[in-house]
Amino acid sequence: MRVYLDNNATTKMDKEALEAMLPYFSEIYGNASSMHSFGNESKKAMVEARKTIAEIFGIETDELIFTGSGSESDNLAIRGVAKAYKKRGNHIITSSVEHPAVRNTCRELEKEGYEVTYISVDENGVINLDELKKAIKKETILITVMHGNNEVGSIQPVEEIGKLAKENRIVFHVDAVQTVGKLNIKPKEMGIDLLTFSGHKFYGPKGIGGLFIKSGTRLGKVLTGGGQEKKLRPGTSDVPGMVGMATALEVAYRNIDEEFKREEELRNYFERELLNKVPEIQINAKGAKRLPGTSSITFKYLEGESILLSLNYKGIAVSSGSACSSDDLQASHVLLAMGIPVEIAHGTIRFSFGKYNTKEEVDYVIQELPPIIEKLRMISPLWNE
Amino acid sequence: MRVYLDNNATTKMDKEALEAMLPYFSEIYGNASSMHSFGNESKKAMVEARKTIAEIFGIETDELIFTGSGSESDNLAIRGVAKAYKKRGNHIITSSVEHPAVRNTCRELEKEGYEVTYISVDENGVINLDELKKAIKKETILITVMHGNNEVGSIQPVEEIGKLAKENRIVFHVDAVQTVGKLNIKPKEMGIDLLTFSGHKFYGPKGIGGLFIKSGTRLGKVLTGGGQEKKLRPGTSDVPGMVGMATALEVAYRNIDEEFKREEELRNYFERELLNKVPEIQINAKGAKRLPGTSSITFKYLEGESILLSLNYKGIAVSSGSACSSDDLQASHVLLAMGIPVEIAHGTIRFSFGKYNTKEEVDYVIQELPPIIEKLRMISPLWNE
Amino acid sequence: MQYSEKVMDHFMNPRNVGTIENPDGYGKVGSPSCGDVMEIFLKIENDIITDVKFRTFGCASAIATSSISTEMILNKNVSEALQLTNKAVAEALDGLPPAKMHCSVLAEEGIKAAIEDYMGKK
Amino acid sequence: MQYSEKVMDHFMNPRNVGTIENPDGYGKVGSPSCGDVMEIFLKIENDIITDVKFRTFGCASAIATSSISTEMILNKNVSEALQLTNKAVAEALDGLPPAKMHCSVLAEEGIKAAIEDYMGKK
Ligand SMILES: Cc1ncc(COP(=O)(O)O)c(C=O)c1O
Ligand SMILES: Cc1ncc(COP(=O)(O)O)c(C=O)c1O
Ligand code: FES
Ligand code: FES
Repeated sequence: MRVYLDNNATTKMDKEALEAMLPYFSEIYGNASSMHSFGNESKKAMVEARKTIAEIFGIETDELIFTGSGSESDNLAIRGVAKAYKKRGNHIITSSVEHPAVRNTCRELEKEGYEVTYISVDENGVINLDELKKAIKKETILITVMHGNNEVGSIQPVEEIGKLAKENRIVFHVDAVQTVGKLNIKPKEMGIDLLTFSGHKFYGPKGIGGLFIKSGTRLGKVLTGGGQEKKLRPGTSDVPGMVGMATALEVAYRNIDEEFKREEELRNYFERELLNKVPEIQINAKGAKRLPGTSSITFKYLEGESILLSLNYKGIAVSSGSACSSDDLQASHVLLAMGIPVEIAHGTIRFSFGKYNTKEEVDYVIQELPPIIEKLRMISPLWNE
Repeated sequence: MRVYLDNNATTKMDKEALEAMLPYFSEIYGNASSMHSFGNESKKAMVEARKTIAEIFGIETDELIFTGSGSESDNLAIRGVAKAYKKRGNHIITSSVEHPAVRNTCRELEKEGYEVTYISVDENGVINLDELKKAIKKETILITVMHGNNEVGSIQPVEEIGKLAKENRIVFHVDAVQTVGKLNIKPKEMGIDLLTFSGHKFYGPKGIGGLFIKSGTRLGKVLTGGGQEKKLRPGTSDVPGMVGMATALEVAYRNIDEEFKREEELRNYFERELLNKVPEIQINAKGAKRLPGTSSITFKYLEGESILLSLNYKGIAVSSGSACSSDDLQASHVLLAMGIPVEIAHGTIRFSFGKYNTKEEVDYVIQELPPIIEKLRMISPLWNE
Repeated sequence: MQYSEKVMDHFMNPRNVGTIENPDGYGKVGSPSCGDVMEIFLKIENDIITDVKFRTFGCASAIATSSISTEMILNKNVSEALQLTNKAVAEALDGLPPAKMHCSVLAEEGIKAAIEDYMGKK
Repeated sequence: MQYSEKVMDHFMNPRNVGTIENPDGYGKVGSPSCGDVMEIFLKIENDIITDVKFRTFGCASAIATSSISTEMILNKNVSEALQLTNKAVAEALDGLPPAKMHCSVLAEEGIKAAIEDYMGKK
């Protein structure tokens, strides 16, 4: 049995979305900027895709641009505001649990002379609002806080941050890569000025992302070239990607509440069973409002990579917040920010459920996981010391 | 009959390339950075795609990164060098006939304090080498010159520029978006340090591009985030795009010389016939080494958009270098740089032939075009004044 | 750039194309280097425009606005014709793309120039 | 991160896991907060290692290197065992990913510590 429980990393494309994009590779292939009929057909599809997404978000079509990924949208939003509002100030507020696309971009801006405040989170991975409030100053030009955390699933109080941002006339960017397609999101009602999303996280294609830009929000350019996407994202329009992403979003929002509930129940069932069967584990961010399918579990006395590989041997795909499987061998900054001690952080595994996962699959994992943990703990000098 | 003669804008995807990429949407969909088997399958495909392309270019696999478009590669190359070599100097040399992705990026850098020299071209759209040689100074850190011109097809003497760059220890970037897949290109033998290409120009997918980075060439970051693509292009790997582009390139290089000849003959036949049938026209860049399928023709006394739309009415898709169909209503900087008077530049149409075009299609165009020109000239007050 | 059907109709089948020998009013506006030139010829009897011909160098929108405006002034009194605005012309064509609104000014100016020429001769 | 088959074999089926009561040599290296800890137990007769057990907290590479190095020193003279390098261990595993080479140092250090312990007691 093969069980894919890494839906926060990327997803299997939705069949309907894939079918919708297929004609745009070799049947309707014109350049959307061309004036002829081949171009017009492509342009029509692009306009339609933009409309579909705009309607779901309750925004105007000219408030939406397509980019090449969530990371690119994050960069454009953050660097774009930093550039455009430089004269007004040089202070940026973010959280301490952001995705590298936001975190490392803030770090870069620090090198360029911007000042960045990283707001702490509580033990559930939720940002400390009071601290954020106090961090606001005259020079603050941007607040950038993620919606759903990719590692532990905690959902940030973006509406409340939106209010603070509005009161203080600060641009508010939300990295909603993990929530678009899972939660109802109306950026304008939530006080959001910029919102990042990425196609492949909600069963759409890879290589395409989007950015909501509330009208009136100024952005400096990160990439320069042709006039596409309001001159903010030059390059020949990836029409198949746009169509695929828009269709995937449409499919996701067709029964978003039901699917939320279903995934949440599946996840809760998984956690209940695991707590019963495996001693000395800890469910992270359990006290927070969480993404429905995300379960971050710390297996004490173990190191994540060994669990990951053992599960993989049984056909089960998960990811680890472990230092040993990260590029830089650093323990997850998210877990550390939540106050989890570094030696326990090492033993953390993220199970992320998606729409294709079934109860049978969960039962299989519940059956395979306990002996793996037992065996690995037998090898561990920290177990039963 | 529908005839697509806008292959320089974008191309219809190759069937083999499309088929090769299809499994990577919903069968092999793992994140190439994940450690589990779903991720490994994707990673394998990515490694394979990189190898395919590296072999064709005769470069090492770690000298190649994937990006989201040709424009993005151009930006990364130019901005990247500007940033990394800032301490050494602030002078950049480019040509006056570059694509907006290069041209506007250079313009932006001028605003940021860099000095840019735009080398003129002759009446065939070929760069003046002597002028370039003289422009080199101690502060020159980058020469960025395109290989094949997208509007008129002229091919620049990149090997000779490469020699000059090497002699003067200047980084040399080549925008080869129009030549990759059409000409044999071995960047290292040609003295090139950075080479940009874009999938959709050679029957690959849209939304994916690449950049050859000769080992030892330093690049500052344009986008920041995860560790993908040597930390130079963060974001979840677009594996389907990579596979599609690599396969398209492989297909193109299978019979590249034959196809070059075939397109060139088709294009020459078209131009001969047109010269016979339509008076007062001018073939641009005719004296230059040209891309095989590109034909830029100026129809005197006419304005390009009207020709474009009339041809479109007959099912024929072309593009115009006309001011009236451009975003900013400015006449093509390429044609003006070649010394073509602005009033004639307006009447320029680009016919770009590709591998799917046939002699029958050309005959159809040859039959439909002359009466269109005649009719439009009847309306023109400049004709037979 | 998307044109209305009416624009495309007037562009593909422009009305009143041509010249008039010894016109009562003649106007030529625009310049080749700007990308648009319009030439207009009027036959006028008792201040009524009884015939009109035009030639235009320019984009589809320039040609279409020329064409429809000749229809709009034919059989009209010159003072009425002088009141034709580029906005009215654009509306008669079911609208023009924003970037192309300026092309419709050409027709308005051309007609004005031709009528002024006629007035001057009178 | 791709491991060789040999690494995966030693990780999935580690040899000599466990503890030895009253070992002649005992070593413990690494620290939990660094993400790796190795514990090694030696039974030694006449300077010959006659039994060895280990427990390791760490990644697959740390476990595999621990496992294979216990095999490599079993029935060896302690002075031979002292000469075991992390490079030799990595080679015996058909290589390790570059980022994981440092994990193999753990085994080398663990063995050294245990033998030193034995020497000290002697
Ligand atoms: C010469 C040249 N450079 C760069 C580009 C940009 O490529 P892309 O549209 O894939 O970003 C193009 C095509 O539009 C081109 O023709
Ligand atoms: C919260 C968050 N932000 C940004 C990204 C980046 O998205 P992408 O990989 O599509 O660039 C991801 C996913 O990797 C994410 O989970
Ligand atoms: S124990 Fe952490 S990388 Fe090996
Ligand atoms: S004549 Fe140039 S835009 Fe209309």
